This record gives sequence, C-alpha cells and structure tokens, in this order.
Amino acid sequence: MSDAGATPLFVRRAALFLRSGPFLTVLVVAAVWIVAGLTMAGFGSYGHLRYMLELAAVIGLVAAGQTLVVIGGGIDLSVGAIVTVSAVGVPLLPWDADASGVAAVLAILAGATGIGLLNGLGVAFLRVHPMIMTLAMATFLQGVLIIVAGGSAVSMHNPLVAWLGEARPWGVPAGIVLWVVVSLLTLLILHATPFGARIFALGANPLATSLSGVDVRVTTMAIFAASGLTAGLAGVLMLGMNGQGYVGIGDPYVLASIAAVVLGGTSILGGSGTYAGSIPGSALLVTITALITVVNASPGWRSILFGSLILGLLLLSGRESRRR
Amino acid sequence: MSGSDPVLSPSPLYWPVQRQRNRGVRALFCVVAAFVAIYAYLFPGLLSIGGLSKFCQSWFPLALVSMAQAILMLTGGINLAIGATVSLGAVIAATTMSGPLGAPGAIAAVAFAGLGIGAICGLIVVRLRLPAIIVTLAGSFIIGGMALLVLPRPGGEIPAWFSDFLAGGTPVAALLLALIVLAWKLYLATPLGLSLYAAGENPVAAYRSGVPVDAARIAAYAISGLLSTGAGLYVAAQTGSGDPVIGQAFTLNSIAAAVLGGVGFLGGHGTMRGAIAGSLLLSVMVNVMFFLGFPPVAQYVAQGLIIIGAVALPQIGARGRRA
Amino acid sequence: SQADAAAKCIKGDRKPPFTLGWANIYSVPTWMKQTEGTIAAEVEDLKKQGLVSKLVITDAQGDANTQIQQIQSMIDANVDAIILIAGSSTAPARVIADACAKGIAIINFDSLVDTDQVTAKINTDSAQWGAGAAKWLIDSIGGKGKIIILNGPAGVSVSDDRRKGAEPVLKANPGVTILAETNTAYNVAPAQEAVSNLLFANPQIDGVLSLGGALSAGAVLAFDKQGRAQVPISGENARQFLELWKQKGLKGWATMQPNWLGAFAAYTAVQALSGKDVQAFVKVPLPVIDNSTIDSYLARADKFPADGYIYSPYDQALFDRLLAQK
Amino acid sequence: MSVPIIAARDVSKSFFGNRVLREVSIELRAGRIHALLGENGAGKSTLINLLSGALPPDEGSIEVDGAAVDHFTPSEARRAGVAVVQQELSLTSQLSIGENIGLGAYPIRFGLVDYKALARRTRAACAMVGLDEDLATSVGDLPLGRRQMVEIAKALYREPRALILDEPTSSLSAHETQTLTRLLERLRAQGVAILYISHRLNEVMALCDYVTILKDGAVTADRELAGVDADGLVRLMVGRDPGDLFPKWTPNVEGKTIISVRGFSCGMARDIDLDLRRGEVFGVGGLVGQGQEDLILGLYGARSASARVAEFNGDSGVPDSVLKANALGLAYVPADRKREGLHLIHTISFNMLLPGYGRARGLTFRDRTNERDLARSLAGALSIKGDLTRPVQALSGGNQQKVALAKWMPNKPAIWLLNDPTRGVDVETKREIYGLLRGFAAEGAAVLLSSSDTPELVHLCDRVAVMREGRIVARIEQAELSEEAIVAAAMGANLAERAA
Ligand SMILES: Nc1ncnc2c1ncn2[C@@H]1O[C@H](COP(=O)(O)OP(=O)(O)OP(=O)(O)O)[C@@H](O)[C@H]1O
Ligand SMILES: Nc1ncnc2c1ncn2[C@@H]1O[C@H](COP(=O)(O)OP(=O)(O)OP(=O)(O)O)[C@@H](O)[C@H]1O
Ligand SMILES: [Mg+2]
Ligand SMILES: [Mg+2]
Repeated sequence: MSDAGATPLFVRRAALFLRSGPFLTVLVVAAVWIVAGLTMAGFGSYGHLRYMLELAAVIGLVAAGQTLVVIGGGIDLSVGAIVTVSAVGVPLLPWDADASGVAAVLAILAGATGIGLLNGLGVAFLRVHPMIMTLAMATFLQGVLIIVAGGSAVSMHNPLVAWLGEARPWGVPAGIVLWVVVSLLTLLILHATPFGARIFALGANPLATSLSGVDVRVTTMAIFAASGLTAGLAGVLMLGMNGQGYVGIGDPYVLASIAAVVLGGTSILGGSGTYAGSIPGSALLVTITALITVVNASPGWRSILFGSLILGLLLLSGRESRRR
Repeated sequence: MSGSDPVLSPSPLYWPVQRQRNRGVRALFCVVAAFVAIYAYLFPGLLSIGGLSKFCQSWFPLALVSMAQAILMLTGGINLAIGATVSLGAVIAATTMSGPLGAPGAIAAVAFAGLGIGAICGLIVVRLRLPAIIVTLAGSFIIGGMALLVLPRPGGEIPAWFSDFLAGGTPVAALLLALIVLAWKLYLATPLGLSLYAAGENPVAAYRSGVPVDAARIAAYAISGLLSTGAGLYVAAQTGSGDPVIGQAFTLNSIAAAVLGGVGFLGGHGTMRGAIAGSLLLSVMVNVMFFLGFPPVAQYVAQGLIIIGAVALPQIGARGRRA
Repeated sequence: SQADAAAKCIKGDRKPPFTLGWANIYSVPTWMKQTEGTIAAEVEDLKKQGLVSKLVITDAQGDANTQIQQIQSMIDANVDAIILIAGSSTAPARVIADACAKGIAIINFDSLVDTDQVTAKINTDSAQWGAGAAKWLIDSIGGKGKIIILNGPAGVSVSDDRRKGAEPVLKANPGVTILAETNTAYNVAPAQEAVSNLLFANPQIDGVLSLGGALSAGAVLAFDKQGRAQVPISGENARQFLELWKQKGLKGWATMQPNWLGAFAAYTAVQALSGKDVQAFVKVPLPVIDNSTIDSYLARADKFPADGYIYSPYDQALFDRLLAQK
Repeated sequence: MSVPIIAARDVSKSFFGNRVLREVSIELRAGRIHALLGENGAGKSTLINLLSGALPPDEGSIEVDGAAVDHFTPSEARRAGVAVVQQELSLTSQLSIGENIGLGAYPIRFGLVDYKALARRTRAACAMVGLDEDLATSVGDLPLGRRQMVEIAKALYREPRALILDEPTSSLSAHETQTLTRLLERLRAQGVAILYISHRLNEVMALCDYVTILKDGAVTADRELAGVDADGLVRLMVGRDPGDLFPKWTPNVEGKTIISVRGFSCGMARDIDLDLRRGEVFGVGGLVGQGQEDLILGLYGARSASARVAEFNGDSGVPDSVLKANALGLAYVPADRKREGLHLIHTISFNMLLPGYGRARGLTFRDRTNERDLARSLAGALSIKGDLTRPVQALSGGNQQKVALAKWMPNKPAIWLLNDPTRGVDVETKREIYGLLRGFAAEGAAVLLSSSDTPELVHLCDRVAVMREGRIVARIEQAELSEEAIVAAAMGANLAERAA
C-alpha cells in the first residue's frame, strides 16, 4: 500500500482499465471479429460490422435498463413484453394530427416507463421478488397484447420511427446513434450521479442502504421505470428496423439482455458492475449469432455450438462476475 | 405430518425441526388449499381416483422440475437449462425404450444423462466459479441441441404398457411424488444433504465447519439434472412419445414455483415443501381458470395477479402483524 | 349400422346445442388472433341456428404440457367437441385418444397430431407447400443457381414437413446449390437478422426459398437494407410480405394457411356431432398468390391487421364443398 | 515440558501482497488459557485461520503434536482436535440449533444423520454454555448473543483438545460472559488447550495464563501473563504508553430535551418512557436481546412503533421511516455492521459517502474532488489508514466499525442512536470512539448508547436505563452508576428464573 503512491495515478488507472471486465470483453469481441473476418468470406466487412452494431443496439438498449436493475439487485423479465408492447403499440395510436410522429412515440415511451414503474411499485411496496413481479407483469402484458394485436389495422406510417430504422446521419445508422446517446446517459447516471451510487448501494445490501437514509423504494421504482423506458426505446427501434411490429418481436430480448449484462461482468447478485461491460456484451451476443448463422450445420449442432461459444467466451471475459 | 407427535416420535429433534420449517410457507399452504378446494368444488370428479390421477399426472412433471430448481436455488445457484434437460430426458426415453435394452435400459440412460449433465454443469459452476445463470443459459443451448440431435422432430415411441403404468387411470404419479419426497427427506437427513443449507447460505463459514461445500453443491446440480431428466421421462410416458422441445416452458415455471414457494435466490433460504406447494398452485390455477370459464385474456391477467398476490399477501399480512 | 356411418369418436349420444372447446396452443400471435376471429364468427352463426351453446377457449401459452392439462379439463367438463391446434405433433396423442373414447368429437387443424384417434384433421398439405414453393423458385431462377432456405423453428413438425416436401424437388435439380439454411421462429426480426448475415457471407444469392410468410418479409427487408438487388422469393400471405412484394416489384410467389381453417373446424365439429360422416383427413387446397392475383389480395388489405395475414374469402358453401370432396 | 497440541512455526501470510503475518510462532498447550492480543487488523483472526486450516500459510508450518503437517485443512484440524469459535458467526440461519451445532460432524447411522444421537450430544454441549432454548429453534430466530452461544456450543460439541475462541464475548452480556468464563476454567482443568482472543483486557487479566501479542503481524510478546498489568499489555499492543481509556468529560447540565416519548412500544420493547437531552450520553444497558435493538430501531423509524406521546426534535409523532428520522437529525450505528451498516463489496469512501448520496435529490452530479476530500478528512478524523478505494471487507473489524460511524458525521446528526458501537473494537479504537461520542455530546448532540460493555456505560454515560424483557426496569443517574448496579438491575428476576 505504501508503494501505491509511487506509481503515477494514470498508470494505475490504465493498469486497472486493462484488467477490467469490460475491456476484456471488448478484446474478446475484437478477437472473434478478426478471426472470423480472416476465415470467413464476407464476415467482418465494414458493412457487416455496422449491421451487427445496429442489431447490438437493440440488445444494448434493453441491456441498459437491465444493467441498472441487475446492479440494483433485481432482474427484469418483462423487458421482452415491453419491447413487444411498444413495437406493436406505436402503429396503433391513431394520432394522425401529429405529422412528425413524435407524439405517438413519446406516448408509447411514457407507457413503457409506466409499466416499469408498476414493476417497481410491486417490488418496492408489495415486496414481491423482482423475478416474480416482472414475470407476472410479462404474463399480464401478454393478455393486453391479445386485445391489442390483430385489432384495428391502423398502419400509420410514423416518420420518426421510419427515420430511426433507416436514416444514416453521418453514415452511421440512427439506431447506433440512439444507442450511443443512451449509453452515455446510462454511464453518466450510473457512475457520475448520487442516484447511480444509490443503485450500487441498493444491490449490495438493501437493508444497510435503507438504514443509511437512502429512499430504497424510490430508487427501486426508478430503476424499473428506466428499464421500462429503455425496453420501450428498443421496441420503437425494432419497429423502425422491421417496418412492422408484431407480437413476439421482443421475446428474444429477455435472455439476451441478461446474458449481455452478465457477459459484461456485472454481478447477477447485484451491487457491482457497469454498463460499460454490457455494451461489448451485446456486441458479443450478436457476433456469436452471426457466426452460427453462416456455419452450415444441423440445427442441433448449431445450438450446441452457440452454447459452447457463450461458455467459452464467458471463461475469457466473465471473470469479474465471480464473487464469494 | 401425522407421525409428528413429539411424544411418540423416536427422535426428539427431527420432527420439531420439521414443524419449524412449515412456518414460512403456512400462508402459501392456505392459498394452495383454497385453490384446491375451489377446484374440487368446480369439478367434483377430482375427488375420484381417476380424477385425482389425471390431475396428479399433469402436476407431477412440474413438481419435479420445481424441486430441481429449488435444490439449486438453495445452493445459491439457478438453472436455466431445466427445460432443455427435460426435453433431452424425454427424447432419450422415447428413442431407447423400444430399443434392445427396453424400459430398464431407457430408465438407466435417462438417469445417467441427467446425473452426468447436472454434474458437469455443477463442476463448471463450482470449480471454475462462474455465474450459474449464464453457465446454465449456455447449457440450455447445448443440451437443447443434443435433444435435437437425438430426435430432430417429434417422434419416438414409448410402449403402451409403460405409459399406462405411469400415466393411466391409477394415481401412480401421486405415489411417485410421495416416494421422491421421501427420498428427498432421506437425502436431507444425510450429512451431505443437510450441508446444502450451510453451503448455500455461507459457503466460507460452512467450509470452515468442515462441510464438504463443493461436493454438496455439485451433488445438488447432479440431483437437479436427475430430477429434470426424470421429469422428461415422465412426460415421454405421459405423452407416449418424445418431442425435442417439449420442456421449454418448464424453465420459467420452475423458477416461478420455487420463488412462490419461498425459496430465495441467495442460497440457504426456503424449503422443498414450499417449492412443491408453489408448483401445485401453478398447476391447479390452470384448471381453476378453465372451470371458471376465463377467456384467454382473463387467463393471462388473472395468472399474473394470482402469482403476485400469492407472494404479496403473506408479505402484507406479515407487515400488518408486526405493526 | 348407424354407428358405422358416423364419423370417428362420435357415439351419437350428444344433442345440440353443443359446447365447443378450442384448445389453442398460444392465443397471442396475430395469426391465432385472426383465427380466433373466424371461429368466434362461425360460432355466432351456429348459435343463431341453435346448434352451439357455448365456445370455451383455452390458451396453453405455448406449452404442450399445459395444453394436455387443458384438454383433460375439457374432457372433465364433458364438452361435446374439441377443436385443436396441437402444440406438439406427438404429445397430445394419448389425451386425445381418451377424449375420443369418451365420444367427444376431435377436430384437429393447422398443427396436427400423429394419431388417428380423432374425428377429423383439417389442414393444407405441408409437403405440397414445400414442393410448390421449391418448384416455383427453381423455375424462376432458370433451373440453376445459388439459393438460401429459410425454415421455421427446429424440432417442430410443420417446419420439418414443409422442408421435407421441398427436398425431392431440390434433389431433382442438381444445378441448384443450397448456400445455407436457417431455422428461426416464424417472425420478421430474426429472419431479417439471419438473412442479413447470410448476405454478407455470400456475395451471390439467386433465390430465397422461404417456408413461412414472416420469414419472407424479413428476407426482403434484409436485401433492401443491405442494398442488394431483390431476388425471386417464395412466401406466405402475410400482409407485410404482400405489401413489400408490390412495393419492391418482387418476383414472388406465396401460398397460405387460411385462418378460416378455424371456422371450418368449428363447422366440421358440429357437422360430425350432428351425425354427418366426415373424412378422417380433410385436405384444404393451397391457394397460390402470384403476380396475377396479388392485387386482389392487396385490395382487401386494410381489413386485416398490419402484422396479420390476408386470407382468402370463405363461406359455408366452401366448407360444404370441402367436406364433400373425396 | 509437554509437546504443544498445536503450534505455528514462523508462519507468514500475505493478502494481495499485503503482509499480514510475519514469521509468527505460537504454541497451544494443554491446560493453559492462552490470550492472543493485538489491535484491530494486527492479524489475530488470520493466525487462527492458519491454526484451524481455513487458510494455508505462505511460509512456515503448522505442527500437530510436535509434527509438521503439510496440507492442513479444516477437516485435518478437526481430526487433530482443534475447534474454533469464529469471530464472524458461521451459522446457517435456516437450520435449527441442533443441526447447526452438529454441522460438519453429524453422528451417522445407516448413512443418515442420527437425530437422536445429535439431540443427545448437542444437548450436552448446550448445557455447558447454558443455552436452554429448544434445540429445534431456527438459528435465524435467535438474537445475536444467543447465536454466539450456539457458536461456542458448536465448538464444544466436537470435544476439542484445543479450543480457539475469536472474540467470543464481543456480543455476550455480563451474565453470559460469566458462564463462559466458568466453562473455560473447567475446560482448562480438564486439560484442554485454549486460545482466547478478546479486546476486553479485564477479562484477559482475570482468565488467562499466558499471552501472545501481535503488532502489525509480528509477535511483540510471548510470555506468562503473571507480572504484566493491563497498561503493560496495551503498551505492547500499541507500541506506546496508553492514555486513559475514557475521555475526561463534564456531566451535562440540563440540556434541552430533544426526544421525548411516553408509552413507546416497538416489537419487544414495551411501554417505554424516555427523555433524551442535548449534550448527554444516555446509556441503555441490560442483557443482550432484551428489546434494546427494537427500541433503537423503533426510534429510528426502521420498525413500526407506537407511542402515546412522542416529540422528536420539535416534531410530534414517532418517525415512520428512516428518511423522516434522518430529516429530524437522527443517525443510527448498528451492532451488526456487516448486515445493517456496511456495503462490504464497496469501497471505504463509498461507504462513508453513502448517506450523502441518499440525501441528494434529483439528478445531480457527483463532485469527485469534493468526495475525495470529504472521505479523506473523515478517514483522518477517525484514523482509518490506507487506500480508501479498497473494499470495506478488506478492513479489520474495528476499522469497519469506524467506517460505520464515520459515514454519519457529515450529516452532523443532532441525535445519535448507537447499538453496541464498540463490539469487537480494540482499545485504541475504543478510546477514539469514546472521545468522539463525548465530543458529539459536547457539541450539543444527544447520544443514545446501547451497550453490552458495562464499563463503558459506567464511565461514559450521564444516565443509564437498564432494560429487561422489553421494559426499562431501572434508571440510574451518574452519581449512582456502577457496574454492580447495572448488572444487578439487568439480572434481577432473570437470575431467579434461571435458578428455578
Ligand atoms: N422420514 C419420513 N418418514 C415418513 N414421512 C415423511 C418423512 N419425511 C417426510 N415425510 C413426509 O413427506 C411430506 C413432505 O415433507 P416435507 O414437507 O418436510 O418436505 P421437505 O422436502 O422435507 O421440505 P424441507 O426442505 O423443509 O425439508 C410430509 O408430509 C412428511 O410427513
Ligand atoms: N481475505 C482477506 N483479504 C484481504 N485482506 C485481508 C483478508 N483477511 C484479512 N485481511 C487483512 O489482514 C489484516 C489482518 O486481519 P485480521 O482479521 O487477522 O485482524 P484481527 O487482528 O483479527 O483484527 P480484529 O481485531 O479487528 O478482528 C487486516 O489488515 C485485514 O484487512
Ligand atoms: Mg424437511
Ligand atoms: Mg479478528
């Protein structure tokens, strides 16, 4: 400890950074891309990378809220249903008056946030375990979807949503731009605000946190609301990218977001982690999926390969998530 | 719990301990009992041998996987590969049962697969100290892939006598469940089994007390695998065939049942009886909603509310008492 | 005797008005929602005729085990007929046999069960679907070239059957190279993702053999998004695909799994219960949508959900004709 | 002289390059109570972890009956007859007392745990420590003091030849401590080797025969206890002359009443009348688990409580939440710091800044420079040394306690509620904490101090209330304060009951 002062601060910081989980995950993603790019034709070209990042943006958006929830000691299994509700919901809002489409999108995002808030209410006030609360919420939303889906055929063309799905400002897909913005905000909130500190405290020891004068209920509701919001954003982006929302569009994102969070080194037990890891975690998942798609094998073998890759990469990058 | 009279009991410690453990799940027991009563009221046929048998048949696999999930949650883990493992058990049963080794061979193959897969998962989680949630998620793809290799599409065959024996008009499922519960009680009465709680709640302290922590946890994974493939075998018998994706829904349902039953995520908290009661609630709920004539929309909404309610009400009640 | 004349499972002891049970596997997808719409409409009709008193719908939430449990409940509640979309092609066989033994009419449509203990199965021919799509695609690329194949989920019979149907046609045309195959859920997003990845890996793709409607829409979007010229593609009557087809001027072909199979199944159940003989397998012809007919479908598009399927018109006469076919 | 039952020879141990033990030797001999002393973080617990096989030494060796053992594991230690009462409770809350005591060494019949034999043997162990609870009770339901007794019974159950106790009395009441003392004397007579770690020097002086003192991981003394006095021990531990343990303070002259409750009830605490004045340290004594914790948590708004009349810092009514209590100027320092006070995986500075994070409203930004300065000044004020970005769990127990205290200081609380704040804290730290508490009082804060350490009630408090079975059974003013008076009030009827 005494010699710690001798090494300059930035050197220690750099050493810490190089050994950190997020950086390792980035290295793993880069290595997979390079190896695949060298061995498979067409894999890892600029266009392909850009496309995979675009896909990763969706997982990344969902994972942003999921990261907050997991660090806060919870887990959100309703993100898939929220993605679906918002992707299916936007075209159903009959707001022709607003030509830009902003109003409909804002309304849906408010709704998604509200759903998250309800999750938070259940967890904070009814003291229902997050896994049960959000699972029940997902079930509940399925009921809502039966009413909504296949209903009226208002195929409103929403310019904002279409822009999100198609536009490439400065050559970068709008979805990626959105992801960058959300990432920066998430990282800021998590690491640069007292609110972020409260999340870390909550996940590590809720009892001590509440006895330390932190409003645990408000914090809980806020992180679930944030998760609802980012899932809602992902739903809007999905709608833009697919031109059409459909029931089931969000299903893959429950496990994908959790996997991205954990692969990124955030402890599933709560209290430690960073969104900086979930970002390459999302890219990693998309990369593996892409690899599996271009490999010619029977469905069984493909599934086995997919699982083995996750396991293998976890060995390389997931060390930080160890605890106890 | 008829034999729990402390005076007559040979052991002055065992039964009182058992009774203590009922405390946390009493509220759930009441909820479950109420649902079973409503079900019996709506469908009096439940009280016949045939009715009871059929109901137990549909509940039995869920009860097994809930136990499989609970045992891992007691060690502080979680298993997202349960669904895939059930599927694998089912396809192994359906492909080997009409083979040269017949039913005994098939049962042995299923048991071996379950124990082996569980033990490997356990080894990876415990020895490499990786998070269980993601290891078993990866495991679910690998195991699911294996199921697809064994049987690429639904098919295979279970001899009719075997199906009729396990899932005919007799309450064999109920009997099996009782046997498995008894086996579980026996296991919990072994040093390794009883170590589960200590290893789950505070592994470091348990290790210092001389508990074989790693062995207890790996054994739990193996048992979990065995129960899962066992559930698969039963599903195969019940359906008379194998299906490589039949188990998918069991993963989330088993977690829901265990958590409903009061099993905690951090290890060492909860009881198996709670998890079994949770699975019974999930299972009986489906039938109650049917007999109440709920349309699908209401089924989803009610299911969500019942699950939240079953967890929240005891909480609110407990808080009311404390005040 | 009279018993011989009646359809299978029917004992003739059930009198109208009948209680119908629809054991659905999953009510949330739009295709199911639309199908439920046709069944509900049909049941309203039948109620007016005094033939049906009640329709009970269960939703197994995608779980074949729950579906078995719900069918058991239908038996316990002694419904007169069970209309079934099976969650697994093998799993419900035993409980269905139980129902059949109790004289309950079983009408199985869309996803079928491998058992003959049912009153009737109603479906299009999946193998024919696959063969038809493959034949058209190969013709439209001139008998040779490089194609990709988009399948539904692995381990599911419908997707496997369609693929099997295509196999002999592909075998017969050695000039056709299969670059890659995918298995995804019958949904746009995963298909688009998979096809995009294949596009990067394969600079030349001459045709897409898609064995599901949403899959085709996803593929078209992927080609479009990556700036690749569209190629001939097979598909299904998903509204989004048909609209893209028109919009992009595709070389396309589609068939359909009509949603009115549901209404037809309800109708058939009542027919069978009323003592009519019903064939064990009622084959519903696969309508073909091509450039000559697509406009007639798109003209009705706004009557259907944006993420739904534009099914062909139907009426009772059609049902009677289908039931009468030998 | 006889061969030591277990011994460490020149053992060294490092954590992440931090050398915690430097060539330490120690011998446990039959029939001797051996004290192991040292400041918080001196390496005592680490040394016993080596002696019990929980950790391997980096250098040096562990000897059993004079022979070095290569891979010394917990099960090896058990076979050698070494049993340990850990400083950190190692019990499993869901298992019963009986199942906990037998853990790792169950009697077995036909491959199953023999509950009958287990009950017999655990009952014997419990009787030795005076544990009269039903054996089937879940340990999670027991108060801390009783859990400590279970922990001791667990060690006795193994019929050890060498018994190591790491701060066994830190959560025991005077009565329980007495029971333990008698027990240890009996064991000594039976020829058991005992290693006893405590920060309560009077206990050590009264009980032990031999002493080893660690300072910064090295042995500074290894000798018979006869001939050293308490000051001498402290000098060896701290390395300089000790001052007075308790600060000089002047009794408070009628400060303004800041908390006043009548008929206050919360959990076990019943019908309590209490007036807390600015500038005083108000002591709450009694056996462990007589409702003191409920009283404190109830006042703090963390448990639902009721009162006929309640006045908190000018606000009427009992605070219904911690937030409300904080807003009224209350701060709480728990006894169970790991569970209620600290975020073990987070850094020292994070823990100290947490109440500040809790107070911040809306989405403001953290000021890292400010945070660093604040954390440094707090650490300085409480002499918490070293890198503040280490996780709190790397700190020794005493330093952890200081962090749990330090975190409230930026709030400048008007009312401190402290539940046994010196548990497991070494003399030097105790001195610092005592100074702080009197300092708070001198600055006009009110301090409510619940303690199981009777001397600190006597020497630090203006007034003491003694609780028994949830009620205040005695109020003793400073003039009448003495250890005897407190113990007598605390035991009162209880002694009669136990005798009956
Ligand atoms: N040794 C035994 N002999 C006979 N019956 C038993 C025995 N052990 C348990 N049972 C019966 O089995 C049933 C289920 O046991 P229980 O509710 O204790 O579940 P469990 O799995 O042991 O739960 P836990 O995790 O709390 O130990 C009870 O009705 C009990 O009476
Ligand atoms: N597992 C560990 N990882 C890192 N550092 C540790 C670990 N265990 C102990 N230490 C460090 O080793 C030193 C000695 O700790 P130890 O617990 O042995 O002290 P102690 O003498 O028992 O103190 P106390 O009186 O507070 O119990 C402390 O500085 C502590 O921070
Ligand atoms: Mg038990
Ligand atoms: Mg110590």
